[in-house]
Amino acid sequence: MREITYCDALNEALRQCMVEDERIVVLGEDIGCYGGIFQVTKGLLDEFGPDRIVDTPISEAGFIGACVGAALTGMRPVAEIMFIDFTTVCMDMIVNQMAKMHYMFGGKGCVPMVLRTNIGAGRGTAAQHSQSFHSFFAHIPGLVVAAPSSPYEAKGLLTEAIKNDNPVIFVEHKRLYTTKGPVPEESYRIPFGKAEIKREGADVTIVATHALVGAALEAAEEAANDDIDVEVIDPRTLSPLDKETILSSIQKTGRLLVADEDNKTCGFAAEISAIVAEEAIFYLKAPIIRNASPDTPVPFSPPLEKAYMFGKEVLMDSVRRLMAYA
Amino acid sequence: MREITYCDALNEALRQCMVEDERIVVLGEDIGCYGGIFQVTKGLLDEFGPDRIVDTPISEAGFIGACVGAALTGMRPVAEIMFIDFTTVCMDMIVNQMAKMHYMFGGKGCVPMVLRTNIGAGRGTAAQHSQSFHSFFAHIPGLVVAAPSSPYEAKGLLTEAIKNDNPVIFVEHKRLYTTKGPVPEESYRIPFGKAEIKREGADVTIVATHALVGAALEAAEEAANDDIDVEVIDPRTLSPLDKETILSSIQKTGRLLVADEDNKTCGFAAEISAIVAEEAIFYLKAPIIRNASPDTPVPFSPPLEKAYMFGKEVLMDSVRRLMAYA
Amino acid sequence: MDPTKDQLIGLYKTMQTIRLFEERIVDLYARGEVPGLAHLYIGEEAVAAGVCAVLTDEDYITSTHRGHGHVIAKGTGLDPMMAELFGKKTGCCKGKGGSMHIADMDKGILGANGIAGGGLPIAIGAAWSAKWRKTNQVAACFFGDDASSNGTFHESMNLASLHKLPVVFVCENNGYGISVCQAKCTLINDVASRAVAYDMPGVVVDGNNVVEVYEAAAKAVKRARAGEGPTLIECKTYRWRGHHEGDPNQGARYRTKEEINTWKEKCPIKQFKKKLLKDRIATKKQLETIDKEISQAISDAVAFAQESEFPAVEEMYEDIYVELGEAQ
Amino acid sequence: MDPTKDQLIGLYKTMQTIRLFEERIVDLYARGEVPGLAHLYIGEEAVAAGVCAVLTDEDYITSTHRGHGHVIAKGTGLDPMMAELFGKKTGCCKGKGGSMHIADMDKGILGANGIAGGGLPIAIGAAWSAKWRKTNQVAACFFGDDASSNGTFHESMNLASLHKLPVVFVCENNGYGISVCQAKCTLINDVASRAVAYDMPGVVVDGNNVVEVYEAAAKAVKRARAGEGPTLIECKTYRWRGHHEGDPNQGARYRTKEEINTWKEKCPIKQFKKKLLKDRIATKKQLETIDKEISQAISDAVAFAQESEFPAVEEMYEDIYVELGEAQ
Ligand SMILES: Cc1ncc(C[n+]2csc(CCOP(=O)(O)OP(=O)(O)O)c2C)c(N)n1
Ligand SMILES: Cc1ncc(C[n+]2csc(CCOP(=O)(O)OP(=O)(O)O)c2C)c(N)n1
Ligand SMILES: [Mg+2]
Ligand SMILES: [Mg+2]
Repeated sequence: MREITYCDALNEALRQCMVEDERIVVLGEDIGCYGGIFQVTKGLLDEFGPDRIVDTPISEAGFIGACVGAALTGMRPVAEIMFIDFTTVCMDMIVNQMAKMHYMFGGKGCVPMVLRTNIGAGRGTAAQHSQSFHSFFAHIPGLVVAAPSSPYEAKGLLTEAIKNDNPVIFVEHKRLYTTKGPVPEESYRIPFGKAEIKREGADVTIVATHALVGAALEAAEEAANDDIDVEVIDPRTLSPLDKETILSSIQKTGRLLVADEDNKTCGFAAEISAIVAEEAIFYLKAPIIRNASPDTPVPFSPPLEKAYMFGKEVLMDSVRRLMAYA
Repeated sequence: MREITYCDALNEALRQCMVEDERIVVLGEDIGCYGGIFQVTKGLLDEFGPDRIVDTPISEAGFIGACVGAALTGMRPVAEIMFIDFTTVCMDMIVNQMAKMHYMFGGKGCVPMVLRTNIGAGRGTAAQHSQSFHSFFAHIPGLVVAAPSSPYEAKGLLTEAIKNDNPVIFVEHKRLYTTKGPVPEESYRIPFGKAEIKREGADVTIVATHALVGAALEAAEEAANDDIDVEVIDPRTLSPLDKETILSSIQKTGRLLVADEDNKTCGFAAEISAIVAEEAIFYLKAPIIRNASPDTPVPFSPPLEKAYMFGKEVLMDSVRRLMAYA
Repeated sequence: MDPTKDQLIGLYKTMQTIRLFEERIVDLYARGEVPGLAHLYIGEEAVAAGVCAVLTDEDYITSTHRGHGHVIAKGTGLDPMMAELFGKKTGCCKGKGGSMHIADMDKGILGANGIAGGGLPIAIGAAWSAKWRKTNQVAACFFGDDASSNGTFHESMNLASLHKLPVVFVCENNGYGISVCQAKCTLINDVASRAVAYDMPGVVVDGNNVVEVYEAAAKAVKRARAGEGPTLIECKTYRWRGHHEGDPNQGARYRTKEEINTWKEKCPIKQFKKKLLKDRIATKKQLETIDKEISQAISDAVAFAQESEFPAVEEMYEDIYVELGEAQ
Repeated sequence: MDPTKDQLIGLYKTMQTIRLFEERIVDLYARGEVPGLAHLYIGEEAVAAGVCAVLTDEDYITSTHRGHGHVIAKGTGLDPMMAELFGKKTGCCKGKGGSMHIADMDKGILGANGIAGGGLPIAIGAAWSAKWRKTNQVAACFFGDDASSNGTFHESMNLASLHKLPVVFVCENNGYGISVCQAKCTLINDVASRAVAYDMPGVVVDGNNVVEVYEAAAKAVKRARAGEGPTLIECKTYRWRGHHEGDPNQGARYRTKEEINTWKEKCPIKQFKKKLLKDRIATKKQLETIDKEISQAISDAVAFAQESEFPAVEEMYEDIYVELGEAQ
């Protein structure tokens, strides 16, 4: 199959959906002639014109709220918030409006909109442009939270997000934009709430998100050299969450590592750990390890930022620690 | 000792600190002649005048940001956000400014301010006035998160919050405002990061927050009738968190129930569970149970809201389930 | 754009329905039948009545925490409204929303809103949607004087003017936030004067004069439908009661009896009634008949609400998400 | 309030220091020595220089993502600044902040800010603090034209005017957000015209004329210190380079070469140099000497930064909280 980047996969999903459905409009800062800060909307202005590809001023509460109002009334807006850090300036529109309207209105009216944004450190952009607090959105009932880990997931999940009637926080990952992978040309949807077992294994389960799925697969390869058989599960959506796939994996392996780039405290890794501690504890042969970002703001200085991040080596180390328990 | 309400305890802490230290100013909506929506600031306007007790318009980002700027430059502001739900309109000022400045500035400059707010359902105020997402603030490095469970804690923690040089999210609880308890008249500080064992016990550990501390103590009484010996731990601050007290309790009891009113998914209960699953799993005789609010917006209808909430009965039921494991 | 005779009678009916509805809530609230916070609209009826009279069922409104008046004026039935306030399953929101979240998608009511200033971005979105879908619909956006201090005011006004969105911003200036008077919120006298900052027309009207409100709204709606963009209308008015029922302060700590009484004399309904009689639009008897019918309808609504069932506890877990496969 | 001879020379020095500093960053960035996003100030030097010249060391500023100019003009040493951009332990923020978070509490610099519009509330807080502490300090708040669309603009302007806070709002209008031009952000031409919405004076100045900026700022600061409240000064200017170094678009997708060249001809430094020579404030030779000294200081700063050490990895975990017992 043809290989394209995560960025181009997202772009293709947007383009294909927009061709099909006139109700889709895209709003955000610099998404027009600039093509989006990470080039995800490249070319869309030329193809669909300024009525449907709308560059906005720095008014995130205004335009995210406008998307809520438009979605309620028959449109299907897709908004881009340049970095997840900036969702804080429109948090009321997300948490109190977008997420809750369907419920507060007693099931009448729905908010079929997508808020695209991205997480991740590693670009030297320090504490206000490198955060990963996607777990907060999983914490808020009413939101779908998608977390694509590869170009294939990027396209399929974004297509689903656009066609789905629920409000979706679509959390991309900065370092993945330029990674390549096989992506079908035709439009396809990856259903929400279905995890994917990226690799089967019998000894250790790694539940990984975003870029850490790739790191987990690398770790699994390396572990295989030591005869450790690692299973890698990508939840793909954090909410709804496919608990069953995770729980049955634990029944098999009895060892759990959760790898997620959000801060450790009260993050998504805590949730997976807590679910297993609540529902499958007696299958466990070892403590549950969380590999998450340290509870510090993201530092600027290159060596500190490097130390802040983690990948295959840290996961490998955790796998070995888990295997120390018979 | 004299008994006063949680509300009056907070009021007394504010008053005593303000008398002592001119740098303390209070900002918020309707905190002046109205005395605050829950009457916590009653009488302060008369005592300290409109320069120090400042009623603000509905400009939360503006005045919380102003508190950050004032705190950086020698003042010690205490702000009131009427309901935690409204922190969403000033979330950038909290998450990206207040929490991170000390770190981003390399340890130079500090932000000695307190943001008082409250959580909790039960007043028929539905989805936008009843939330409890305090865990999110514990998730953000750089913030202290205080969670007073009684009038005694209310006064001592607020005094500490005001005198401490760190930015504090001070999370009060709506249903506690009118509860009474013993409170010393003189000023005192409860240090951050020190949990309190509210009741010792050998069979089950309940880590409870806010109003659930009281519910846990009631459950413990009831359990005692069945010869179940419950230990109740009140963390008092969610961040910094006194892990040691919790872990040593688990080593003794081997059974953990976490009771917190935030939504279950990625909430504070998940964090406590995950810590224990990571650091003390082999002491556990039973799964870890989380009693938390359901993952739904808060419904308006009285019977639904009642079902949304939980107290002694639910905790008791969980305690019994835990005791089913030998 | 003068209202016709029928329209004038319509305005009276709407205002009186709001008034009598709210007065009934006072009573029901005191007797503990209505839970939560009921922010009443008594004294401000002319604003909702005047604005909604120039809107069609297809047009949209966004409302506020003080939303009963808007919802009644926009045409939601009293039965589902009252039932919602009681938290019953037959309520507009199946009892899940309550007073601060009443919505009625069939009537274009995109929700009361518990967040002061929260409705503005949603309103411009509905207007933008009408523009995208080329439907000629208009959105009217109600918000309070204090809500205009929220940053969403600025962002929404600017985006609406920039894209010439068919939206009418209606600032209900009753002089207070909860207890904080306008002079403690801003140095300016007229919120409408801020319209210049967005190159948008801004007008101040007597919010207790329903015909004045009607005419200003008619002009603004016409402008909006013609694709000429938004208008900001500021309606000067007053709330008679406390910020919400059960408010322990009931206004006494922050405003004088004299002030309240002055405004009661400017009662929008009393004034309008006088006019109707003087201009011989209606007779006293006709108006009395109308009043009686309204009272009856409200009593019926109360009975409906009282007899209705509460939602079953399991329903708490429904409507969080749209089920997959549900119609788009 | 005309600047003296010395002050004029000072203005030249400041502008030239910013220019040469930024030009050095262009080179260092291209060679991969400066990580992250460097948003350069070239072309806008007159704004920071003119405003900061009327401030004392005790006064405050809040800055933006494009902050190097403000920080230099307010008096931070080039060594710690350059070291910060390199992420070194000797940097103003021990390498933890980088370009977008440079702060210097000793000089009243309350931080560059990665959030567009984030600095406004912080600035009014600093001004409020000065008022509370009765210190006669002033806060100057820099922000971009696009940042003025953020709701924080509205909230901060209103609060500052309401409380007569000693703050000077300085809008650096360079005509663009990142790629979005002003006409796509708002219908109005002058951000300063929004001042009327807050009953505040608003002035437009040629942001490439350092004396004009200086004079407007001097007037505003005088007003602020006299307790008469805030002023909004809009400085029309232009950024020569892309939004940040390494910006793949470098401006080509959204603006023409002609536009860029027209503005280069209006170079604030070239213009001012001409004036200095014409008015015989300085000789060509004197200015050349100054330039050389600046170049040398920048080279020294680069050497300082290069020779400095990176922070140790453990330092990542420091400075999250103020340690208990640390001095207040
Ligand atoms: C963002 C936000 N802040 C604070 C509140 C609390 N609150 C509810 S109503 C109100 C006053 C609203 O005043 P105004 O907008 O003038 O409307 P009115 O009540 O006078 O109709 C306040 C402060 C809120 N609901 N939302
Ligand atoms: C709240 C927020 N939204 C978006 C951004 C991304 N962003 C960074 S700079 C910028 C443009 C800023 O334009 P302006 O305020 O005019 O300043 P300039 O870059 O022209 O100096 C944008 C959109 C941001 N930093 N913060
Ligand atoms: Mg009002
Ligand atoms: Mg600009």
